[in-house]
Amino acid sequence: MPSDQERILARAAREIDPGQIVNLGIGLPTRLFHYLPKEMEVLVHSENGVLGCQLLTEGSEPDLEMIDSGGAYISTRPGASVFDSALSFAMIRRSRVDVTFMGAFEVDQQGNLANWKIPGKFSPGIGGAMELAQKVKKLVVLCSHNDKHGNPKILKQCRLPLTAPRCVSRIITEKAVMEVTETGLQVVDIAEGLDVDALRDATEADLIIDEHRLGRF
Amino acid sequence: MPSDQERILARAAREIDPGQIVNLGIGLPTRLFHYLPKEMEVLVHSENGVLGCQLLTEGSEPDLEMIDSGGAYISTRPGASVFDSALSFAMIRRSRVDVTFMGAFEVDQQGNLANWKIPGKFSPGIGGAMELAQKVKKLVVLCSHNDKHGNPKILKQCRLPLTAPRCVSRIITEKAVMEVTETGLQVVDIAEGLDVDALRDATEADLIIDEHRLGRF
Amino acid sequence: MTLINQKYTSIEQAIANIPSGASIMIGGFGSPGTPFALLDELLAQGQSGLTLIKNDANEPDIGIGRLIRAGRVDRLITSHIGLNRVAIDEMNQGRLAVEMYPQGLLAEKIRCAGAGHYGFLTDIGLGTEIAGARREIECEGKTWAIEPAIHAEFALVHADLADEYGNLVYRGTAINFNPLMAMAADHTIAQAFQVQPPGNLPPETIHTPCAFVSQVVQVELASSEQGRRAHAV
Amino acid sequence: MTLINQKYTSIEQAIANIPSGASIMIGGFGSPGTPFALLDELLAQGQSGLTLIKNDANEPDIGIGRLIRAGRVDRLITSHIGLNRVAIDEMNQGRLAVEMYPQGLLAEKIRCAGAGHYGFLTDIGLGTEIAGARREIECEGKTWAIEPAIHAEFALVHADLADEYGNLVYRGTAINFNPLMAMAADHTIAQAFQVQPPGNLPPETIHTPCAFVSQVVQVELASSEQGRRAHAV
Repeated sequence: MPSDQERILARAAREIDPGQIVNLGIGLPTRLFHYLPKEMEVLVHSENGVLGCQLLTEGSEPDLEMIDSGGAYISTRPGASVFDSALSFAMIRRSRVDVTFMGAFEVDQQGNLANWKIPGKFSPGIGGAMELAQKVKKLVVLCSHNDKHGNPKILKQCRLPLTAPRCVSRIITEKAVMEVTETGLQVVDIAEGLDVDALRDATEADLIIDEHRLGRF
Repeated sequence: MPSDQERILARAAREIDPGQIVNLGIGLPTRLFHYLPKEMEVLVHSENGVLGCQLLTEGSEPDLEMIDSGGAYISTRPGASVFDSALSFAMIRRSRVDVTFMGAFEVDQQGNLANWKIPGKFSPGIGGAMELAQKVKKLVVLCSHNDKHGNPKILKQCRLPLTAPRCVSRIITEKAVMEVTETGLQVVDIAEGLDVDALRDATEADLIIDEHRLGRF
Repeated sequence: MTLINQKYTSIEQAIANIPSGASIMIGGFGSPGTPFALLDELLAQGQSGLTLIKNDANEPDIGIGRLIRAGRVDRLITSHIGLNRVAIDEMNQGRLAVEMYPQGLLAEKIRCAGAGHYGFLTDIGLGTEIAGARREIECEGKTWAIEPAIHAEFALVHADLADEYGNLVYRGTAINFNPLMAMAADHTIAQAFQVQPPGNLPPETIHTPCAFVSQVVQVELASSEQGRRAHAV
Repeated sequence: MTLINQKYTSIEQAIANIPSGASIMIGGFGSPGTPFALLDELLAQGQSGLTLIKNDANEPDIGIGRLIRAGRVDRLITSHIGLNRVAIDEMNQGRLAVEMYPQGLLAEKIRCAGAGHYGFLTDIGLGTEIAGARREIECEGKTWAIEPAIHAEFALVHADLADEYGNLVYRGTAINFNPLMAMAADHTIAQAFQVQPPGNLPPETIHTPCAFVSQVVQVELASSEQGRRAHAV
């Protein structure tokens, strides 16, 4: 049986189509690398200035000048390019990245996202998250459904400072896949073995659920 | 005996020091190429996107992708670089070009320059002249002292639309070399065989002349 | 955006995406960097009522000069058209609307669109007649002019080398406006003398990453011979 | 500006030009592109009261982390300092003034200075808490924030290759902020693993033309080994 994170990642990989340009946020989203078939023509963008990252082959000597935005050594695949930080963010602001995956502290049913600051506790700076959140057409949040104390992270309204307003397309947790729509948070898939009431109990946001069209993952 | 233009060009070449970055405007200034010793370490900037132009060696086949801003085929010297137009003008606006030479329709004793438009007669667009005039630290105007009808081009106040206000450092004509100073137009050199009264007669601008310190060229 | 594995196409298909009335950025400063083959195909396909954005107007019988002469261009945003007497005549006759900017401001206005901004604040042109037409604001005790970005629906650019994903490498002074325009248009069509399989171009040498290119076509060297005749050596 | 034939110098001389209290841009995103050798020399020479502008704070024992730990930095303009607990502590204790921007805005603010503008107009950050601190204006019916350019007196940059005139070629993800900062500072000092005679670098491969570089020094590969230890492979 897959772990919660494996379940999230395996489902998230299905959001990527061949030929797309993809950005993987720091943390859990970076592990999506392992779920992309090596022969799949996808270019992974990293905001420090590279398009076409791939995992370093095990045992190979790293190039000290090649890292991703999380600081891990990487290599590149055919068709890759490297560039300065202004061009890298021009690519983001011009919506040339097709899909980005990010973690979240909180996300709400309007598609607001908070993932960079907990006032008084954690404020290392926003890095590239704000521009990615605001400008990439499809933002998929990957996070645990609840925090380590069991509190809901999928809220009616974010309480923490926002990374960007109304920016989230989809949320994938170990419990559900939810689409942000005009009318609210629509559950697309629910985890194998979980029932709808248990999902609602674990969630603060209002969920729109059409049981006839609900997928399992 | 040198022609008027040869006299201007030979004198103008003395304004360039080894190690400098130089821009040569279209027309007469472009011919300064012929007055720079080939071994002299000078990088000629052309605003279409090249630093380190040099004349094409006679008889050699031109590279179709290498022209200067006047449209002439060029080659490059060791240490040359090519770049896009945004970077080329960043170099100009950041005052990284040490000296630029330009022609003039009119120039005046405040250092105002008009060299791009004659309303109703000639207005092909300003090209790169405005930014060069405004931002290069040393702008040397190379022009005939009078127009083809004998009217003065060195004026008390420009009448044509300005390329840039108060931008000219020096004016070199076949009759004189004039420095724009806080107090007015100071004659530095006067042409061999010309007397001061004849120079004043040919000039509308007020000229400051200290006969004891006057050079000849 | 076009998927990276669907960008390499024929010149006919690439240009057929452009409708009449489109706004189109055209690379090039003089002949180098002008996408002659794409322009000739545009002439052949017959689109009209175009708005072109190009540093210059080429010369009457090459590049956009041919489109202007054929009456296919309504509006031209440019820096200098001194080498094209036909364009000057068309402008003076009122048949071609011409909007002119200092060259570096034109480059920056295009670059600004490519960077995803609304505009920038400059001191270029203060104290000249171009100042009057612009909105100005005070910042830190000085006056600055607002220069809005210039976008376009399409860009036609010329590269030396490309790969099938649309990564582009320019050469010599053919770089000029091409990388700026590739970023500023919604849909960028690139021509290149060689289109290679992905992986052939070293990552550091790529001037325009494929993310900014919608379609890439391979063209014969000969198409640029048109430009050659126009220049005195 | 330094003459092109007087740029190649020793690291001691290059860094000795920097006074205490200077504002200094430092290239690098994490370790790649960080000019470790120049920073170590700055640490050795003792300048203090510095304002640094860098994407991140490196880690406590390398790069600008060592300068911060030594109390030599008064102010840091940055995007993210999450990998440097010492910098976070110094900030929280009030000993280090930290000004943070979203990464792409930081890059553009620096690029904007390098392009010679006052600032640019953006919609990034509207509707977030960073919006409150900025001046906004209406253009064409929408709200835009004014982001002023960030200048500095000095920039320290790392290149892979250079020539004696100061032309620079970067490699891999060590490009990042380096070319932007080289243009934005009044006085740019570059380190490179190899400094070659002029003419060795093909003109199209040069990322930063020598016009933007005041001094260039050659450094040993080893200085960047510092960065290596900090990264998990």
